[in-house]
Amino acid sequence: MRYLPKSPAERQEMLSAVGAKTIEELFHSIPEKYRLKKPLNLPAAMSEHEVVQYFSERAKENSDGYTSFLGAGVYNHLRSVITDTILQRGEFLTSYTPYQAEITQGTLQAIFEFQTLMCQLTGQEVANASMYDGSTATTEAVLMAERLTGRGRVLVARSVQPEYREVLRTYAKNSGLHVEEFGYTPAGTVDTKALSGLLKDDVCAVVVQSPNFFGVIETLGPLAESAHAHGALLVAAIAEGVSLGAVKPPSEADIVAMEAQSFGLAPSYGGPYAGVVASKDRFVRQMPGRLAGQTVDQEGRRGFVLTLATREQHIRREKATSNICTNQALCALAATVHLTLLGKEGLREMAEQNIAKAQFALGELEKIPGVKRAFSGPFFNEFTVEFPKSVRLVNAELLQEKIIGPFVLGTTYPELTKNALVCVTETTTREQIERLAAGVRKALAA
Amino acid sequence: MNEKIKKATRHTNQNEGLIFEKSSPGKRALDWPPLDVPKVDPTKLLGEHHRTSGVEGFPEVSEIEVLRHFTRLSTWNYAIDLGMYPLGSCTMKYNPRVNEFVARLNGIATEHPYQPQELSQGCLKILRLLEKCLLEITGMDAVTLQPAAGAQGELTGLLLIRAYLQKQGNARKTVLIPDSAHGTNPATAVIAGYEVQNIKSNADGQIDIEHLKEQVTDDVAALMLTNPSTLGIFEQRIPEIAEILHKKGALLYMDGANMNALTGVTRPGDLGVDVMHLNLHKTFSTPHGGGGPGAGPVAVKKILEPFLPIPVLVEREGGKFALDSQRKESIGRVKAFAGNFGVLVRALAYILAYGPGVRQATEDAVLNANYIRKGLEGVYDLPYTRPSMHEVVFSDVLQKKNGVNTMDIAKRLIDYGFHPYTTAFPLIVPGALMIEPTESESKEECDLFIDAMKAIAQEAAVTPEIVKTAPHTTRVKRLDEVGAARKPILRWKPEVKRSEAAD
Amino acid sequence: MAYPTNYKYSKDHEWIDAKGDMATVGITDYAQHELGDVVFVELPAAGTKLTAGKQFASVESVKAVSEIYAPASGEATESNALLQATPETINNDPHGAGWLIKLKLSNAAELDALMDAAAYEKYIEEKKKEASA
Amino acid sequence: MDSVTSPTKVVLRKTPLNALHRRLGAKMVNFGGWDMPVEYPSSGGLVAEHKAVRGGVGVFDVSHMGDIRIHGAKKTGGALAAVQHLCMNDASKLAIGQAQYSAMLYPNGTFVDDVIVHRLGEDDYLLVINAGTREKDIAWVRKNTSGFDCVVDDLSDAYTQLAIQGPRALNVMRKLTDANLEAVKNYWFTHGTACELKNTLIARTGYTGEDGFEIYVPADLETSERVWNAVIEAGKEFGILPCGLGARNTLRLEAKMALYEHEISDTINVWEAGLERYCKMDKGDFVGRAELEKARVQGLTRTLVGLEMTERGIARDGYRVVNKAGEAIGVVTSGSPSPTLGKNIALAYVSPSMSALGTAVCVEIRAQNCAAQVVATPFYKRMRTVAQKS
Repeated sequence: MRYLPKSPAERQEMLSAVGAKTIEELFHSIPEKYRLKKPLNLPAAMSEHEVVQYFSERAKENSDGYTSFLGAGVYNHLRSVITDTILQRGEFLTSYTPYQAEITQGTLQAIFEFQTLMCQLTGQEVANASMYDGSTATTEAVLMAERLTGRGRVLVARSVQPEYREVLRTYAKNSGLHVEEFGYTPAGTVDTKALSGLLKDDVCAVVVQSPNFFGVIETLGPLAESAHAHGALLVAAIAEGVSLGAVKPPSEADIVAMEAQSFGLAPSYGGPYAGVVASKDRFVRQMPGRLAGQTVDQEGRRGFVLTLATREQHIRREKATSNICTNQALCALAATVHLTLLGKEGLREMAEQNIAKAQFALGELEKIPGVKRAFSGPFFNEFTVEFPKSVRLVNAELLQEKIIGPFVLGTTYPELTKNALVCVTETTTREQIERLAAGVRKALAA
Repeated sequence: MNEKIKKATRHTNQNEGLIFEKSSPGKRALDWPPLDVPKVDPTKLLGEHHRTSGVEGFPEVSEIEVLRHFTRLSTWNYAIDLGMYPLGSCTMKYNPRVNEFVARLNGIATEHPYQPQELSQGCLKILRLLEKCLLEITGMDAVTLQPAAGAQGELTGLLLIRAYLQKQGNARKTVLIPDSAHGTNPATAVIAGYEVQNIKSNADGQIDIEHLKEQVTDDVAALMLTNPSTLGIFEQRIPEIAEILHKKGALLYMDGANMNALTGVTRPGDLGVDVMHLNLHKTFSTPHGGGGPGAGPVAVKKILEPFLPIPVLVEREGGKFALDSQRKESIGRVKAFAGNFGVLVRALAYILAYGPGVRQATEDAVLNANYIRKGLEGVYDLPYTRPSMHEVVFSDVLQKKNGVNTMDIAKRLIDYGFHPYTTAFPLIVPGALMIEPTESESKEECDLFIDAMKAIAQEAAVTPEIVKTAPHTTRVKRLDEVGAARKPILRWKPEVKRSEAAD
Repeated sequence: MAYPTNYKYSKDHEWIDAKGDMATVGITDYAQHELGDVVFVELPAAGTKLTAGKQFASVESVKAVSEIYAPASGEATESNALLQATPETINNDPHGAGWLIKLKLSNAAELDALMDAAAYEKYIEEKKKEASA
Repeated sequence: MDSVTSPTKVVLRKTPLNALHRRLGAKMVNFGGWDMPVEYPSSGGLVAEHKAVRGGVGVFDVSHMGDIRIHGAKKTGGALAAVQHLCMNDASKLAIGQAQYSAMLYPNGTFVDDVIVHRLGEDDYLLVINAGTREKDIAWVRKNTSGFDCVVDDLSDAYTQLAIQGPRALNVMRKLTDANLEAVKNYWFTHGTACELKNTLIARTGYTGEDGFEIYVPADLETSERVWNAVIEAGKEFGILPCGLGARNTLRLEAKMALYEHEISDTINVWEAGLERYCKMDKGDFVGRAELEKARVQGLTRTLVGLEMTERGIARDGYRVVNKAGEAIGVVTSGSPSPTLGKNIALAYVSPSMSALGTAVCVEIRAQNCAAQVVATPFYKRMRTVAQKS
């Protein structure tokens, strides 16, 4: 087998060295009757070429050749060759969690740079080394608020990514956390009246997303104020990080939970991505996840270590702030390299291209009789339109045109079956947008 | 010329600041295709929300600088690609590059989780085949690929147990965890809403059955067992343990962290395990990448299947596959979208490359561990002498006499060109040296490792100070962790120049 | 380091210096030694009720968290602010400037259950023997 | 050792056995101001002497060594306190009749000299010091014990000191003394009648890496020569040979025993010399302790390693050690062919990054880089077996 560096002779030599006649002897501590007698029933071993062939064939059975207008939490942005070149360096790819700081300074400094970039992006004071994804980051942010306030009620806006809310519910179920939701206004922003109705002194956190699931940008200042008025914390979820290149950072929020997929990570059918939790310095001891810190070595040289480890499971055991032992280092590295490539100007230009294309797309669709913008609030690169008929039917027609239509809000918002969430990024061309408009026109005429 | 210990070596050392310190306004590393739609005025559209001047403090550098910066950083890392990485219970094995290649294919990396399922059959077939392989390897009945890592797999597993017991009318209170367990187990149990009760290992490092019998009451929901244990020892009486639990209506959870010792040799499902998680980034070679991403699928017996997290992969008539989220008994969603698909692809690529031959990998892993054990027995103290599986645990008592502890030896190992083994774990072995070579190491590399460990034992006896102050070959010496924790610096901040400060 | 003879000591290595129903509480030199460099201290706010034998604070070194148990019951009247900025004070002066909280005793009789300096020093000698054994 | 082969100059000091050495036709040299035998052609020379000690037995005149006695004055405890203050090892651990390897340090943690401390009696100690540093040592001891309640006597000239070394040393000594030598373990000593001399100090110590004894007898010429001859006579059946400083040096080098001005000096500290096993930081304060504490935190900048030449050439004291790139990474402190191993060996200080066993280095020998590698030390370790009964 090509991955195994031993000749039969060497195996024999090593066997006799350990004083065993057969390899079987090494497994004698496993009761005989439980040892497999026949080989596992797995597909026959494949050569490298065959492996590539198998996956290439599967790839052809997917959406290759289609144009997509999906976003809803996963975004298709430009990715640079440089990012992947760095990612594929074995020293990053095949290294473990940097516990041995002296020989993992590369990973540690990259994480430190990641934490810095995330702070600059979100306008927060401290950011962790990343967690699984946006959904778990949002959940961890709420659990953090629970620890900080010692309260058990959390209020979540329905305009937060539906799967984020589902994950929160799964985690909340057994930690005695009580999750309640509040709605949205015709503008698409959170319903502050509904919120203040629910907001009492037993609430640990108010959770909103911006731009929210409908693409609408929220005004966080007042939300933070009313939350604080009741001793609660404001948790802001960010699903589309690129928006922060043009939209004011959520500095008013006490905790920010961000999905970093937009920064150089492929959609990859749902993962792996990288979540981030960012917050204020004074809350750092209750932050979940890894933290890289700057320090010096015996000779006074700058170096980096994993720090405040006493929050973590391998020391706190049942008292840990979270049971997560890993971060998504490689995904965080991708984001770090990608954002470094973009730089200050690059990210701003990228964000503004997204705005321009989204505005153009909305304009094109609004020209179609019966199609109208659903929410009046300002948006970034996603917006909601209402069709005169069910979005499913429209999308079915679009598929004929090799177009993957917008996200069907009806799937999670029964009241919005005719509403479609359209996403346009810098990767979408004018020609593709015009094809979408033409397709919708045709579908509605049909 | 006779250099017995070939690996004695220097660590690469090239200076490099933080990327922010290279920044200079006007430099750029990326250009955009020209905008093909009318320009717009963001301020007019976003109003008060507009971030007019971009992100303050973001670096401005050129492409070559970015490439060099991160390439230099990479040279400061140790990695499997450079040599043996014997971290106990981490299974740092070779990460085949074809796995990286296929995960990046167009039509694999480019797929959106919300695209129509009729346009996702390729992805779904991949998931189905991986499920089948994992079920065959574990001997279980059903599996979910959702969890993003081992820890989340554990949580999922416990939530499944809770849901199952809840349906019988009583979720119960406590989860039993051996004192040798990894710290994640107790942390997870608590998040799943259970109290933790430790159970002792006996002198052999095995679970004390008599003691266990007393502890399994009607309040016990499950026992979380790592097998082989973190001592690298197979829990021989596991079928008996399962029986004791089942009699009391409790379930047996197996932490599959050490599955690399069992794959193709025995199946947890046949041993009476009810639920277990696998670490694809360990046993199935997906790269650790400096600490993630991973994937922690959870395999279960029939009784737990109704509670699996959504979405569940189902086969529809006509051989079409679909993701089903309409399952009323499900514990719900543990992660957005369809799991860490990219990681799952790599794991399947690994399994396909081996096929049934994967047993050979297990055999080599166990052979390597025992070979190293033999080579170092007597030189280092072996607290538990039962047969080793895929890893071996020594202790530093012999070296302690000269004030040298396991961490010192680990750091000195760096000077010999190896990554340290796992130190000070499991907790039941004071001053543990936990060594897991994996099947990826040749006889030569194992010999080099043994030589290095012997050389260090020798130094610990004659000149301990050189060991205690190691490593000496790295670009930074031991770092001040105390200072880092007392006054945390967790991000870079621009230093305020006098001129600016003045005006 | 000498163990003040006017203090009382608990088996969990806390000391308590009582004057009337007011007392100062800290951890012993032995404890800070076992713990290593202290990097963070978590103390209860004034007004918090303490129960003898129950955890009321935690002290962290780089790689360990230690729970501190109340040597006597009562109400915390003040916590040592100095420790937030310079936790190392616990290492440098455990029996003095490194005190944790001031406590209003609710039942001074509880103190009788504690060890005096001589008894405590014998107690930790035993501990050390165990460790070296 | 260059110093050994350099021609005799100035007025050199002589041991009571000087004339005898010359009668034996020994090759004499200046060693630290002393006129000493480097080898005895009559014995067959350095290598033969060396092998005699490793395989049988040899006798050395080491009367040039200094002896300082420190004993309590009015109340007891003063001497111990003084020795504890002076020396890095823990003298309080010594039983009467026991000796220990130790060293006197300067406040900065470097070496005044290495010494063997013998506990003669209740609060009564004997420090055996090197010849080359005698005056310095004695001055240092007086200066640093002034504050202590003890008496310091310089007994250096009172004794003729003979070292009987080798696996057969025990057999030889048995014939010379009534003392129960089996009871005298390594680094212990006793007093007994030897060569009709009552109450002779017989110590199971040495500087060769072999089992052996050192005896201290009155320094008058008559007694000194009588004892020497008695030893030679008693050793005949075991093939005893008179041995010179040449063999003494190769023997101690193989055993990695430090030589002042080479492995240890006033510019080298305890950690660098790898002698931490004899330095008891936790025994309480002593001269040099504070600085050693600091040095430990700063970590090592050089460390003493053993080298084995893998190419032809003999590394000598002072030669540069360089890495593959030719950059200087250290310096040789002692070097010589090893009669026992049949290889060229050396001790050298190198940067810790080059200290791993097996590390390949070069030694610059007359502008030529000869390959060598770091090897485990001591180069030679004797089998711990007692000499067979005869």
